[in-house]
Amino acid sequence: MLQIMEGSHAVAEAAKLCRPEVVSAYPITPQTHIVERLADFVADGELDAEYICVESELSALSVCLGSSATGSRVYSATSSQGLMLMAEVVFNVAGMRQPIVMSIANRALGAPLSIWNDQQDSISLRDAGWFHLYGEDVQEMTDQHFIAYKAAEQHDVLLPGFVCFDGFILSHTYEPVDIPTQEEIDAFLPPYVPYNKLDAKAPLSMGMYATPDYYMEFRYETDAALQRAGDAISAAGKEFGEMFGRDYSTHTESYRMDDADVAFVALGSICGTVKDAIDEMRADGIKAGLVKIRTLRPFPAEEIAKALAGVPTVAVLEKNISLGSAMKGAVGPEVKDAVTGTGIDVYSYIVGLGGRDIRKKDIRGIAALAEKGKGNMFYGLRTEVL
Amino acid sequence: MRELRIHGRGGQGSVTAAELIATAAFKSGVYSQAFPAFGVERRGAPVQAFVRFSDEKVRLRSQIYEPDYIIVQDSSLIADVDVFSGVKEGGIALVNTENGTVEGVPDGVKLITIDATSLALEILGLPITNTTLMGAFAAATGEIELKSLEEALSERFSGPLAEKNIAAARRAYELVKEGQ
Amino acid sequence: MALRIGCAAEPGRARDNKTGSWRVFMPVVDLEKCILCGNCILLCPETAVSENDGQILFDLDFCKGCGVCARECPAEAISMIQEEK
Amino acid sequence: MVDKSLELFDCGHRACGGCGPALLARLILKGAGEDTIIVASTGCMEVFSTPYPETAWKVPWIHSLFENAAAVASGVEASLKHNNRTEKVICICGDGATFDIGMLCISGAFERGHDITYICYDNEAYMNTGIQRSGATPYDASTTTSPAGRLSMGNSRPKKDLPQILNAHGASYVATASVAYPMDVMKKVEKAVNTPGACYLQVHAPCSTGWGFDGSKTIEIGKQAIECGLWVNYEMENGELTKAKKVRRVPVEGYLKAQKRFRHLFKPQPVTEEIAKIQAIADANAVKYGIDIQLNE
Repeated sequence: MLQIMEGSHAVAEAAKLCRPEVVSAYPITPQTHIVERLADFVADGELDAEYICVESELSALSVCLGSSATGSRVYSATSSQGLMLMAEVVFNVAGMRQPIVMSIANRALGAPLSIWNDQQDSISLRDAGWFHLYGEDVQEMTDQHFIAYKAAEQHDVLLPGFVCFDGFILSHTYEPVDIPTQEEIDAFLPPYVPYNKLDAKAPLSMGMYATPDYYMEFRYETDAALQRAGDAISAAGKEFGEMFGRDYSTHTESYRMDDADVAFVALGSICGTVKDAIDEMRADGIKAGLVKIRTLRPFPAEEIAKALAGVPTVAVLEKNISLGSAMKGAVGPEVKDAVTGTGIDVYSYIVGLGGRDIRKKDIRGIAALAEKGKGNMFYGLRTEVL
Repeated sequence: MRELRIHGRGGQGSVTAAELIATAAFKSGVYSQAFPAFGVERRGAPVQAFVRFSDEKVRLRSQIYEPDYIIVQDSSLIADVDVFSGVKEGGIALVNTENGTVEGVPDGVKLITIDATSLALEILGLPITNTTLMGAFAAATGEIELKSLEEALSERFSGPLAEKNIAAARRAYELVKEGQ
Repeated sequence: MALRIGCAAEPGRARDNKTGSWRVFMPVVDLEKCILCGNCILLCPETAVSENDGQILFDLDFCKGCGVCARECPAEAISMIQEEK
Repeated sequence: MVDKSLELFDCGHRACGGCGPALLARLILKGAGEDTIIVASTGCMEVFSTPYPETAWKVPWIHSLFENAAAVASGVEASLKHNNRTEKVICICGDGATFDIGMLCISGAFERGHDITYICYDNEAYMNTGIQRSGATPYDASTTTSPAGRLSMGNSRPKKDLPQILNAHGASYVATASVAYPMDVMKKVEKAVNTPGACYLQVHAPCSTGWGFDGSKTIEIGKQAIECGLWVNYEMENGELTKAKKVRRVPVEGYLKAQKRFRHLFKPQPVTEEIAKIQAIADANAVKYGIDIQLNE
């Protein structure tokens, strides 16, 4: 049943429905409403979980790691600087193959300090071994939590996942969302069955160190598991669709891509604005389309190549910057690589950093630049202050 | 799609107003979306919040530059902020003011004034104008039904506080209806 | 052997590493002097000393020859001797 | 009860001969028993005991990072608590992981009061990376990052009083021990794991390689530290000092002379004013903890 709710509260509801045994997080804007709501749930007896208030994000994810290794399903949420403070643990959790799900309310990284949205935080950790899901609206980001746990906990995956959504733009927006019931989620997401756990009845050493004789093989295994996570996400997304009518069996979503002359590729909430802009452009005779990436890791290269086949020009909208790189954006080179040899022109456009608003007219402007072959650039710079 | 921009000051409940209007609109049967102009503003600083109403799912995420409606929670803001910026022709500006006169309203924009502060003081005992203005907005625009607004208020507040806020919203609704 | 997920292992495998090969000096106990106090057993960093039926036994697969047992033996019953390998 | 015959730390680990921390690992598990989960930090003990796939640990053991053992242990404890499990949770971490890089996580875990025992094996420097100074390195000890030299007498700062810091967190049991007194270590471990809440145990664990003495002398050096008053074995319960090991104190010279890390205090000639400063540290310890055996006792 649809109800209207703040994005953060919908995420908190989703986390609660997944029945985590331990929740540990450290408050950071714009993630705070999620963890405050979860604290309420625990305080009111609506969620039977240990809620551990920690002194830093480093500890938040470390607590989750400890609990996960002991056999519990766990949950955390963070953003921006918090994710950076966790970074060492982020890599560690993936290497230790703990299926932790963490919400990321995407926010820019300092300096300069910015509390506003872009996706630099999660994108900076795209190589850490977690799968990355990006939601376009409150419904999608809510649903992705259920899918994330289901995929993460498969024994042929056993990897953690980020569920990313744009800070403020989605976390603080009220909009209609369908929150499944506990019975429905219990049917979709069975109790967590750990593959390994700390247990005095069956001692095991976890997180040992590997010499050069083994290290590469462990990294190989983690990469292979992350590739398998793609299939697990699809399978969970398909099953979710069958149960709830919202299908997430694909890692991308194509919007008006038939006969498109220019295709946008984007992640997250900007996709909604892009869809509205495409409708207007189409009405004016400009054949534009969108390939929305829902799963950034594992990177759905084949799916993207298929979606973009036959489109002459691709504009990747990047709410991140890979400082010093040739294309400037982090996602552009991967899209370009996915369509290599096809003659498709791929350009990155750096937009919306640090909360800069993105309007339909900006999307049109970028399409015009791409068709002229101008790209790999910032869009919307206030040149008057430079 | 219709769009509302709310101008207020930190602490006046602009964000809550946006949320409750969106909630009431949703209960009235339309898709709605509410969000604040995310900032670091402290109490007293000018703030904005936004609401979209549509018969279809709202996808657009940009801020609102050409609103159909604005609510100005405090007429003193008019000197600080260009509250009328971009308001569409035929749009409605709902302004809280004691004396009923407002400078700078663009041509083609319908001005509706209400002394929400006095009303709130009288009914709530506090100068918190947002619920009063919600009632006035319902009457001025027809975007939300009074019944849905009352429902939204009773979900957000409880007990006597809910009753008082509903009374304030209803009273403002009636005043604006009478004035039309 | 397949890699254990997450770089984990069950106990027992440390014994694959026969640290006795590190040894230069070897402990030898003089049973006449030994008072079976168990100090050498308790203080061995290698868990390589045990007692069986009134005899102190050194597990030469693992004894690194550090000599803590000899030095801490209150009866001075243990001597460290150069080992011929 | 302490079971001296219980062996839960296996042969085959790669510690140096005569390793104080390796002996301590054995003693801790004898004191704690098999219903125990160990959380390790990165460090010398972690490296010598768990090269994949050769683990020396016969109880469940987990290592995550250098600085986060106390937080990982908090999570382990939370999970156990949620599932009504009975295992005891023990952190075993070096002094670098404890005094320096792990302080944030330790402070958080103690403030939250998790039912864990945090044991620092204190060998007074970063041994794993090659004997660099830590907050636990004693005054004037020469390490690779606090070397003695023409203008340096070694480490210029006294050892941080970490037990007092954790005492100030409200820990119900804070104690120090030394591998030189194994029964005392085992008893204190047993007491700590059976005391509810976060407990701290700091154990002097001489490192022959880092301190510069023959591996056979590990116990002897540990005893000398106690006998001169530079290390004090004591217990604090609910904030109060309840017990301290009394000694007939000897001058600090003997302890210092026995280790290469203090050699610069004696060669080419004794630096009497520096030795006097170290003696003053021992004297202050003696007063603070009341460890001197009086002649009439």
